Amino acid sequence: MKVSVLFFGATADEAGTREIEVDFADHARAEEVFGEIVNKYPRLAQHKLLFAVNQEYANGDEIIKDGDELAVFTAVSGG
Amino acid sequence: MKVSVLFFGATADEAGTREIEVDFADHARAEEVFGEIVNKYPRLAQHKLLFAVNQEYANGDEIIKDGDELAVFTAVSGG
Amino acid sequence: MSKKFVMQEEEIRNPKPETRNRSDFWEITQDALDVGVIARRVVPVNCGAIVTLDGFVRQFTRGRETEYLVYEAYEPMALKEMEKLIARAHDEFEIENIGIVHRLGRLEIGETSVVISVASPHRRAAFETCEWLIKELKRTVPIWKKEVYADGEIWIEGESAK
Amino acid sequence: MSKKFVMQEEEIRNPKPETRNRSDFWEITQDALDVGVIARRVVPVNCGAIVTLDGFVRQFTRGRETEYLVYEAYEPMALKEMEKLIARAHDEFEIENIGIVHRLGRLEIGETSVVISVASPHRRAAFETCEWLIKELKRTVPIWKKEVYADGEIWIEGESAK
Repeated sequence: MKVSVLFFGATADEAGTREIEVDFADHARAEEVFGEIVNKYPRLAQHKLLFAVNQEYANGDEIIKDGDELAVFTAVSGG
Repeated sequence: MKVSVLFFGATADEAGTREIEVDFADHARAEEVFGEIVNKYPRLAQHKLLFAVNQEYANGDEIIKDGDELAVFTAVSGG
Repeated sequence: MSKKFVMQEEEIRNPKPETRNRSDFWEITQDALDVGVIARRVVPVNCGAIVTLDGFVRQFTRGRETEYLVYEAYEPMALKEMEKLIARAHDEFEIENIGIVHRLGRLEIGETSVVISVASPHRRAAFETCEWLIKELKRTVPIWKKEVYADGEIWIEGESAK
Repeated sequence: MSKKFVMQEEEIRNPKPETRNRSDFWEITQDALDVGVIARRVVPVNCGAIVTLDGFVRQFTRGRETEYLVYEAYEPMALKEMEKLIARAHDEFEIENIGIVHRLGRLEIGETSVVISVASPHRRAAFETCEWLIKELKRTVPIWKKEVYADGEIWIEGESAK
Protein backbone atom coordinates (compact mmCIF):
# COMPACT_ATOMS: atom_id res chain seq x y z
CA MET A 1 0.00 0.00 0.00
CA LYS A 2 1.06 3.55 -0.66
CA VAL A 3 0.63 6.40 1.82
CA SER A 4 1.70 10.01 1.74
CA VAL A 5 3.63 11.46 4.65
CA LEU A 6 3.61 15.21 5.32
CA PHE A 7 6.22 17.22 7.23
CA PHE A 8 5.85 20.75 8.61
CA GLY A 9 8.15 23.37 10.09
CA ALA A 10 11.05 21.72 11.92
CA THR A 11 10.27 18.22 10.59
CA ALA A 12 10.17 19.51 7.00
CA ASP A 13 13.63 21.05 7.59
CA GLU A 14 14.99 17.80 9.08
CA ALA A 15 13.53 15.61 6.34
CA GLY A 16 14.53 18.08 3.64
CA THR A 17 11.09 17.65 2.10
CA ARG A 18 7.49 18.54 2.81
CA GLU A 19 5.89 15.38 1.47
CA ILE A 20 6.92 11.87 0.55
CA GLU A 21 5.15 8.78 -0.68
CA VAL A 22 6.08 5.50 0.98
CA ASP A 23 5.21 1.84 0.50
CA PHE A 24 4.27 -0.33 3.45
CA ALA A 25 2.92 -3.80 3.98
CA ASP A 26 -0.89 -3.82 4.25
CA HIS A 27 -2.50 -3.48 7.70
CA ALA A 28 0.59 -1.97 9.30
CA ARG A 29 0.02 -0.29 12.67
CA ALA A 30 0.68 3.46 12.82
CA GLU A 31 3.42 2.96 15.39
CA GLU A 32 5.45 0.75 13.01
CA VAL A 33 4.89 3.03 10.06
CA PHE A 34 5.95 6.16 11.92
CA GLY A 35 8.92 4.23 13.36
CA GLU A 36 10.11 3.45 9.85
CA ILE A 37 9.71 7.07 8.79
CA VAL A 38 11.83 8.24 11.72
CA ASN A 39 14.45 5.60 10.84
CA LYS A 40 14.51 6.96 7.31
CA TYR A 41 15.17 10.51 8.64
CA PRO A 42 17.08 9.92 11.89
CA ARG A 43 17.43 13.65 12.63
CA LEU A 44 13.69 13.64 13.36
CA ALA A 45 14.45 11.68 16.52
CA GLN A 46 16.07 14.78 18.02
CA HIS A 47 12.58 16.24 18.38
CA LYS A 48 9.56 15.40 20.48
CA LEU A 49 7.27 14.27 17.67
CA LEU A 50 3.54 14.20 17.16
CA PHE A 51 1.83 12.06 14.55
CA ALA A 52 -1.41 12.32 12.65
CA VAL A 53 -3.36 9.91 10.47
CA ASN A 54 -5.88 11.46 8.10
CA GLN A 55 -5.71 14.79 9.91
CA GLU A 56 -6.40 13.36 13.35
CA TYR A 57 -3.86 12.94 16.14
CA ALA A 58 -2.63 9.34 16.16
CA ASN A 59 -1.89 7.27 19.27
CA GLY A 60 -0.02 4.58 17.34
CA ASP A 61 -2.71 1.88 17.34
CA GLU A 62 -4.33 2.97 14.09
CA ILE A 63 -4.27 0.53 11.20
CA ILE A 64 -2.90 2.31 8.16
CA LYS A 65 -4.75 1.83 4.88
CA ASP A 66 -3.78 2.48 1.29
CA GLY A 67 -4.07 6.17 0.43
CA ASP A 68 -3.95 7.40 4.03
CA GLU A 69 -2.45 10.80 4.73
CA LEU A 70 0.13 10.64 7.52
CA ALA A 71 1.90 13.60 9.13
CA VAL A 72 4.92 13.98 11.37
CA PHE A 73 5.42 17.22 13.25
CA THR A 74 6.78 18.78 16.42
CA ALA A 75 4.78 20.15 19.34
CA VAL A 76 2.65 22.98 18.01
CA SER A 77 3.46 26.66 18.59
CA GLY A 78 0.62 28.70 17.11
CA GLY A 79 -1.15 31.56 18.80
CA MET B 1 -21.29 79.34 53.36
CA LYS B 2 -22.56 78.39 49.93
CA VAL B 3 -22.08 75.02 48.28
CA SER B 4 -23.32 73.57 45.01
CA VAL B 5 -25.07 70.21 44.97
CA LEU B 6 -25.19 68.11 41.82
CA PHE B 7 -27.72 65.41 40.95
CA PHE B 8 -27.43 62.76 38.24
CA GLY B 9 -29.73 60.23 36.61
CA ALA B 10 -32.38 59.04 39.08
CA THR B 11 -31.53 61.71 41.70
CA ALA B 12 -31.81 64.48 39.11
CA ASP B 13 -35.25 63.10 38.21
CA GLU B 14 -36.32 62.96 41.87
CA ALA B 15 -34.99 66.44 42.67
CA GLY B 16 -36.36 67.86 39.43
CA THR B 17 -33.04 69.63 38.92
CA ARG B 18 -29.44 68.84 38.10
CA GLU B 19 -27.77 71.43 40.32
CA ILE B 20 -28.73 73.63 43.26
CA GLU B 21 -26.89 76.12 45.46
CA VAL B 22 -27.51 75.83 49.18
CA ASP B 23 -26.50 77.81 52.28
CA PHE B 24 -25.18 76.02 55.35
CA ALA B 25 -23.59 77.00 58.67
CA ASP B 26 -19.80 76.98 58.45
CA HIS B 27 -17.93 73.80 59.41
CA ALA B 28 -20.93 71.54 58.90
CA ARG B 29 -20.19 67.84 58.62
CA ALA B 30 -21.00 66.17 55.30
CA GLU B 31 -23.47 63.84 57.01
CA GLU B 32 -25.60 66.77 58.24
CA VAL B 33 -25.42 68.59 54.94
CA PHE B 34 -26.46 65.56 52.90
CA GLY B 35 -29.20 64.86 55.49
CA GLU B 36 -30.65 68.30 54.90
CA ILE B 37 -30.52 67.84 51.14
CA VAL B 38 -32.44 64.56 51.40
CA ASN B 39 -34.98 66.27 53.69
CA LYS B 40 -35.43 68.96 51.05
CA TYR B 41 -36.13 66.27 48.38
CA PRO B 42 -37.72 63.43 50.36
CA ARG B 43 -38.21 61.26 47.28
CA LEU B 44 -34.43 60.81 47.25
CA ALA B 45 -34.82 58.66 50.38
CA GLN B 46 -36.48 55.95 48.25
CA HIS B 47 -33.06 55.23 46.76
CA LYS B 48 -29.84 53.82 48.11
CA LEU B 49 -27.74 56.97 47.85
CA LEU B 50 -24.06 57.67 47.42
CA PHE B 51 -22.47 61.03 48.20
CA ALA B 52 -19.41 62.85 46.95
CA VAL B 53 -17.53 65.92 48.12
CA ASN B 54 -15.33 67.61 45.57
CA GLN B 55 -15.51 64.61 43.24
CA GLU B 56 -14.43 62.07 45.84
CA TYR B 57 -16.71 59.54 47.54
CA ALA B 58 -17.72 60.91 50.96
CA ASN B 59 -18.09 58.86 54.15
CA GLY B 60 -19.98 61.60 55.98
CA ASP B 61 -17.16 62.82 58.23
CA GLU B 62 -15.89 65.46 55.82
CA ILE B 63 -16.07 69.09 56.94
CA ILE B 64 -17.79 71.06 54.22
CA LYS B 65 -16.21 74.37 53.19
CA ASP B 66 -17.54 77.33 51.28
CA GLY B 67 -17.50 76.66 47.55
CA ASP B 68 -17.37 72.87 47.84
CA GLU B 69 -18.97 70.76 45.12
CA LEU B 70 -21.29 68.12 46.56
CA ALA B 71 -23.07 65.38 44.66
CA VAL B 72 -25.90 62.98 45.44
CA PHE B 73 -26.42 59.95 43.26
CA THR B 74 -27.60 56.35 43.18
CA ALA B 75 -25.43 53.24 42.92
CA VAL B 76 -23.56 53.45 39.64
CA SER B 77 -24.51 51.39 36.58
CA GLY B 78 -21.94 52.11 33.89
CA GLY B 79 -20.16 49.52 31.78
CA MET C 1 -17.11 65.95 22.51
CA SER C 2 -14.33 63.87 24.04
CA LYS C 3 -12.50 64.41 27.30
CA LYS C 4 -9.11 62.78 27.20
CA PHE C 5 -6.48 62.23 29.79
CA VAL C 6 -3.27 60.57 28.81
CA MET C 7 -0.52 59.74 31.23
CA GLN C 8 3.04 59.45 30.03
CA GLU C 9 5.49 58.13 32.56
CA GLU C 10 8.84 59.50 31.61
CA GLU C 11 10.75 57.66 34.28
CA ILE C 12 11.75 54.09 33.63
CA ARG C 13 12.51 52.11 36.75
CA ASN C 14 14.17 49.04 35.28
CA PRO C 15 15.65 50.10 32.01
CA LYS C 16 15.94 47.15 29.68
CA PRO C 17 15.58 46.89 25.92
CA GLU C 18 11.93 45.91 26.00
CA THR C 19 10.91 48.68 28.38
CA ARG C 20 9.22 51.80 27.15
CA ASN C 21 7.18 54.57 28.66
CA ARG C 22 3.83 53.52 29.93
CA SER C 23 0.97 55.21 28.19
CA ASP C 24 -2.39 54.46 29.73
CA PHE C 25 -5.48 56.37 28.70
CA TRP C 26 -8.96 56.87 30.09
CA GLU C 27 -11.66 58.78 28.31
CA ILE C 28 -15.32 59.62 28.25
CA THR C 29 -16.89 60.50 24.94
CA GLN C 30 -20.22 61.04 23.17
CA ASP C 31 -18.77 59.58 19.98
CA ALA C 32 -19.14 56.03 18.69
CA LEU C 33 -16.37 53.70 19.87
CA ASP C 34 -14.14 51.81 17.42
CA VAL C 35 -13.05 48.76 19.40
CA GLY C 36 -10.19 47.78 17.11
CA VAL C 37 -8.68 51.26 17.13
CA ILE C 38 -8.96 51.61 20.90
CA ALA C 39 -7.45 48.17 21.51
CA ARG C 40 -4.46 48.92 19.33
CA ARG C 41 -3.66 52.20 21.11
CA VAL C 42 -2.39 50.23 24.14
CA VAL C 43 0.27 48.18 22.31
CA PRO C 44 3.79 48.35 23.66
CA VAL C 45 6.73 46.64 21.95
CA ASN C 46 7.45 44.11 24.67
CA CYS C 47 3.95 42.79 24.97
CA GLY C 48 2.51 39.69 23.41
CA ALA C 49 -1.22 39.87 24.06
CA ILE C 50 -4.01 42.37 24.32
CA VAL C 51 -7.26 41.37 25.95
CA THR C 52 -10.22 43.59 25.19
CA LEU C 53 -13.67 43.78 26.67
CA ASP C 54 -16.34 45.26 24.42
CA GLY C 55 -19.52 45.94 26.38
CA PHE C 56 -22.55 46.78 24.29
CA VAL C 57 -26.23 47.44 24.42
CA ARG C 58 -28.34 44.33 24.81
CA GLN C 59 -31.68 44.11 23.09
CA PHE C 60 -33.17 42.00 25.87
CA THR C 61 -32.56 42.38 29.57
CA ARG C 62 -34.46 40.25 32.06
CA GLY C 63 -36.78 39.29 29.21
CA ARG C 64 -37.76 42.90 28.47
CA GLU C 65 -36.99 44.55 25.14
CA THR C 66 -34.84 47.66 25.35
CA GLU C 67 -35.34 50.31 22.63
CA TYR C 68 -32.19 52.21 23.46
CA LEU C 69 -30.02 53.27 26.38
CA VAL C 70 -28.87 56.61 27.73
CA TYR C 71 -25.62 56.85 29.66
CA GLU C 72 -24.88 59.81 31.89
CA ALA C 73 -21.77 60.53 33.95
CA TYR C 74 -20.46 62.78 36.65
CA GLU C 75 -17.66 63.40 34.22
CA PRO C 76 -14.79 64.91 36.24
CA MET C 77 -15.31 62.41 39.05
CA ALA C 78 -15.72 59.52 36.60
CA LEU C 79 -12.37 60.38 35.01
CA LYS C 80 -10.72 60.55 38.44
CA GLU C 81 -12.16 57.17 39.39
CA MET C 82 -11.00 55.67 36.09
CA GLU C 83 -7.51 57.00 36.75
CA LYS C 84 -7.54 55.47 40.25
CA LEU C 85 -8.64 52.12 38.83
CA ILE C 86 -5.75 52.12 36.41
CA ALA C 87 -3.27 53.00 39.17
CA ARG C 88 -4.63 50.16 41.34
CA ALA C 89 -4.39 47.75 38.42
CA HIS C 90 -0.70 48.59 37.93
CA ASP C 91 -0.13 47.99 41.64
CA GLU C 92 -1.88 44.64 41.66
CA PHE C 93 -1.14 43.07 38.28
CA GLU C 94 1.87 42.61 36.01
CA ILE C 95 0.55 44.43 33.01
CA GLU C 96 1.92 47.01 30.66
CA ASN C 97 -0.74 49.37 29.37
CA ILE C 98 -4.41 49.97 29.94
CA GLY C 99 -6.99 51.83 27.89
CA ILE C 100 -10.53 52.53 29.07
CA VAL C 101 -13.08 54.43 27.01
CA HIS C 102 -16.70 54.85 28.06
CA ARG C 103 -19.37 56.30 25.85
CA LEU C 104 -22.19 58.60 27.02
CA GLY C 105 -25.50 59.77 25.57
CA ARG C 106 -28.02 57.75 23.58
CA LEU C 107 -26.85 54.32 22.45
CA GLU C 108 -28.74 52.06 20.09
CA ILE C 109 -28.95 48.28 20.37
CA GLY C 110 -25.59 46.68 19.57
CA GLU C 111 -23.56 49.86 20.01
CA THR C 112 -20.50 49.67 22.25
CA SER C 113 -20.81 51.42 25.61
CA VAL C 114 -17.39 50.60 27.02
CA VAL C 115 -14.05 49.29 25.81
CA ILE C 116 -11.32 48.14 28.17
CA SER C 117 -8.03 46.93 26.70
CA VAL C 118 -5.08 45.56 28.60
CA ALA C 119 -1.69 44.81 27.08
CA SER C 120 0.64 42.45 28.83
CA PRO C 121 3.64 40.25 28.03
CA HIS C 122 1.70 37.28 29.39
CA ARG C 123 -1.92 36.68 28.56
CA ARG C 124 -2.96 35.44 32.01
CA ALA C 125 -2.37 38.86 33.57
CA ALA C 126 -4.14 40.60 30.69
CA PHE C 127 -7.28 38.47 31.11
CA GLU C 128 -7.26 38.84 34.88
CA THR C 129 -6.75 42.61 34.80
CA CYS C 130 -9.33 43.27 32.10
CA GLU C 131 -11.95 41.32 34.05
CA TRP C 132 -11.02 43.09 37.29
CA LEU C 133 -11.24 46.51 35.61
CA ILE C 134 -14.75 46.04 34.25
CA LYS C 135 -15.93 44.68 37.61
CA GLU C 136 -14.45 47.66 39.46
CA LEU C 137 -15.60 50.18 36.87
CA LYS C 138 -19.19 49.00 37.32
CA ARG C 139 -18.82 49.39 41.08
CA THR C 140 -16.96 52.69 41.42
CA VAL C 141 -17.09 54.94 38.35
CA PRO C 142 -20.03 57.41 38.55
CA ILE C 143 -21.82 56.61 35.30
CA TRP C 144 -25.50 55.67 35.09
CA LYS C 145 -27.51 53.82 32.52
CA LYS C 146 -31.16 54.46 31.66
CA GLU C 147 -33.00 51.68 29.86
CA VAL C 148 -35.73 52.96 27.58
CA TYR C 149 -38.56 50.57 26.67
CA ALA C 150 -41.62 50.99 24.42
CA ASP C 151 -43.71 51.66 27.54
CA GLY C 152 -41.38 53.47 29.89
CA GLU C 153 -37.86 53.95 31.10
CA ILE C 154 -35.80 53.30 34.20
CA TRP C 155 -32.48 54.43 35.61
CA ILE C 156 -30.55 51.32 36.56
CA GLU C 157 -29.18 51.52 40.11
CA GLY C 158 -26.21 49.34 40.84
CA GLU C 159 -24.27 47.06 38.57
CA SER C 160 -26.07 44.73 36.21
CA ALA C 161 -25.18 41.08 35.81
CA LYS C 162 -23.57 41.72 32.45
CA MET D 1 -5.95 33.41 0.35
CA SER D 2 -8.44 32.67 3.07
CA LYS D 3 -10.00 29.35 4.06
CA LYS D 4 -13.29 29.91 5.76
CA PHE D 5 -15.68 27.62 7.49
CA VAL D 6 -18.87 29.02 8.89
CA MET D 7 -21.38 26.95 10.81
CA GLN D 8 -25.01 27.99 10.88
CA GLU D 9 -27.18 26.04 13.27
CA GLU D 10 -30.66 26.25 11.89
CA GLU D 11 -32.28 24.40 14.72
CA ILE D 12 -33.14 26.33 17.85
CA ARG D 13 -33.61 24.18 20.90
CA ASN D 14 -35.11 26.69 23.31
CA PRO D 15 -36.89 29.27 21.23
CA LYS D 16 -37.24 32.52 23.11
CA PRO D 17 -37.13 36.09 21.84
CA GLU D 18 -33.45 36.59 22.52
CA THR D 19 -32.37 33.36 20.85
CA ARG D 20 -30.92 33.33 17.38
CA ASN D 21 -28.91 30.97 15.27
CA ARG D 22 -25.42 30.38 16.46
CA SER D 23 -22.81 31.45 13.96
CA ASP D 24 -19.30 30.52 14.97
CA PHE D 25 -16.42 30.86 12.55
CA TRP D 26 -12.88 29.55 12.34
CA GLU D 27 -10.43 30.58 9.66
CA ILE D 28 -6.85 30.50 8.55
CA THR D 29 -5.62 33.26 6.31
CA GLN D 30 -2.49 34.84 4.86
CA ASP D 31 -4.08 38.29 5.09
CA ALA D 32 -3.62 40.91 7.80
CA LEU D 33 -6.14 40.61 10.63
CA ASP D 34 -8.44 43.49 11.61
CA VAL D 35 -9.21 42.80 15.25
CA GLY D 36 -12.18 45.15 15.50
CA VAL D 37 -13.88 43.67 12.46
CA ILE D 38 -13.32 40.09 13.58
CA ALA D 39 -14.57 40.83 17.11
CA ARG D 40 -17.78 42.35 15.83
CA ARG D 41 -18.59 39.41 13.57
CA VAL D 42 -19.51 37.34 16.64
CA VAL D 43 -22.18 39.67 18.03
CA PRO D 44 -25.57 38.18 18.68
CA VAL D 45 -28.55 40.29 19.82
CA ASN D 46 -28.92 38.75 23.26
CA CYS D 47 -25.33 39.18 24.31
CA GLY D 48 -23.86 41.90 26.40
CA ALA D 49 -20.10 41.43 26.21
CA ILE D 50 -17.44 40.34 23.78
CA VAL D 51 -14.02 39.40 25.07
CA THR D 52 -11.25 39.39 22.49
CA LEU D 53 -7.71 38.14 22.59
CA ASP D 54 -5.31 39.77 20.15
CA GLY D 55 -2.04 37.86 20.02
CA PHE D 56 0.75 39.63 18.20
CA VAL D 57 4.40 39.44 17.32
CA ARG D 58 6.70 40.49 20.14
CA GLN D 59 9.89 42.32 19.36
CA PHE D 60 11.75 40.71 22.25
CA THR D 61 11.42 37.13 23.40
CA ARG D 62 13.63 35.80 26.17
CA GLY D 63 15.77 38.94 25.71
CA ARG D 64 16.44 38.22 22.05
CA GLU D 65 15.30 40.55 19.29
CA THR D 66 13.01 38.99 16.72
CA GLU D 67 13.12 40.45 13.19
CA TYR D 68 9.95 38.74 12.02
CA LEU D 69 7.98 35.53 12.38
CA VAL D 70 6.77 32.89 9.96
CA TYR D 71 3.67 30.85 10.79
CA GLU D 72 2.97 27.59 9.03
CA ALA D 73 -0.01 25.25 9.45
CA TYR D 74 -1.20 21.82 8.54
CA GLU D 75 -4.23 23.65 7.27
CA PRO D 76 -7.00 21.05 6.93
CA MET D 77 -6.10 19.49 10.28
CA ALA D 78 -5.75 22.91 11.93
CA LEU D 79 -9.25 23.85 10.79
CA LYS D 80 -10.62 20.55 12.11
CA GLU D 81 -8.91 21.11 15.46
CA MET D 82 -10.26 24.67 15.66
CA GLU D 83 -13.75 23.35 14.98
CA LYS D 84 -13.34 20.75 17.75
CA LEU D 85 -12.18 23.43 20.17
CA ILE D 86 -15.26 25.50 19.46
CA ALA D 87 -17.53 22.50 19.96
CA ARG D 88 -15.83 21.70 23.29
CA ALA D 89 -16.18 25.34 24.37
CA HIS D 90 -19.93 25.26 23.73
CA ASP D 91 -20.17 22.05 25.77
CA GLU D 92 -18.24 23.47 28.70
CA PHE D 93 -19.18 27.15 28.87
CA GLU D 94 -22.34 29.24 28.63
CA ILE D 95 -21.37 31.33 25.69
CA GLU D 96 -23.09 32.39 22.53
CA ASN D 97 -20.68 32.77 19.62
CA ILE D 98 -17.01 32.21 18.99
CA GLY D 99 -14.72 33.48 16.27
CA ILE D 100 -11.15 32.30 15.79
CA VAL D 101 -8.87 33.58 13.02
CA HIS D 102 -5.21 32.64 12.74
CA ARG D 103 -2.82 34.23 10.31
CA LEU D 104 -0.05 32.40 8.42
CA GLY D 105 3.04 33.44 6.51
CA ARG D 106 5.50 36.19 7.35
CA LEU D 107 4.44 38.53 10.18
CA GLU D 108 6.25 41.70 11.14
CA ILE D 109 6.69 42.98 14.71
CA GLY D 110 3.38 44.16 16.15
CA GLU D 111 1.22 42.37 13.60
CA THR D 112 -1.62 40.25 14.90
CA SER D 113 -1.13 36.49 14.59
CA VAL D 114 -4.37 35.32 16.17
CA VAL D 115 -7.72 36.77 17.19
CA ILE D 116 -10.17 34.92 19.39
CA SER D 117 -13.50 36.57 20.20
CA VAL D 118 -16.19 35.21 22.44
CA ALA D 119 -19.65 36.74 22.83
CA SER D 120 -21.70 35.94 25.88
CA PRO D 121 -24.62 37.41 27.81
CA HIS D 122 -22.40 37.46 30.90
CA ARG D 123 -18.84 38.65 30.83
CA ARG D 124 -17.46 36.02 33.25
CA ALA D 125 -18.11 33.20 30.77
CA ALA D 126 -16.68 35.23 27.90
CA PHE D 127 -13.40 35.87 29.74
CA GLU D 128 -13.13 32.27 30.88
CA THR D 129 -13.86 30.81 27.45
CA CYS D 130 -11.54 33.17 25.58
CA GLU D 131 -8.66 32.29 27.90
CA TRP D 132 -9.43 28.59 27.63
CA LEU D 133 -9.55 28.77 23.82
CA ILE D 134 -6.13 30.39 23.41
CA LYS D 135 -4.60 27.93 25.89
CA GLU D 136 -6.08 24.97 24.02
CA LEU D 137 -5.31 26.39 20.57
CA LYS D 138 -1.64 26.64 21.55
CA ARG D 139 -1.71 23.02 22.70
CA THR D 140 -3.72 21.29 19.97
CA VAL D 141 -3.98 23.21 16.69
CA PRO D 142 -1.18 22.19 14.25
CA ILE D 143 0.38 25.58 13.56
CA TRP D 144 4.06 26.36 14.01
CA LYS D 145 5.97 29.55 14.51
CA LYS D 146 9.48 30.28 13.27
CA GLU D 147 11.32 33.14 14.96
CA VAL D 148 13.79 34.87 12.66
CA TYR D 149 16.65 36.81 14.25
CA ALA D 150 19.48 38.86 12.73
CA ASP D 151 21.78 35.84 13.17
CA GLY D 152 19.56 32.83 12.65
CA GLU D 153 16.14 31.33 12.94
CA ILE D 154 14.39 28.66 14.94
CA TRP D 155 11.13 26.73 14.75
CA ILE D 156 9.45 27.01 18.15
CA GLU D 157 8.38 23.61 19.48
CA GLY D 158 5.59 23.66 22.01
CA GLU D 159 3.63 26.54 23.37
CA SER D 160 5.35 29.72 24.44
CA ALA D 161 4.64 31.46 27.73
CA LYS D 162 2.74 34.21 25.96
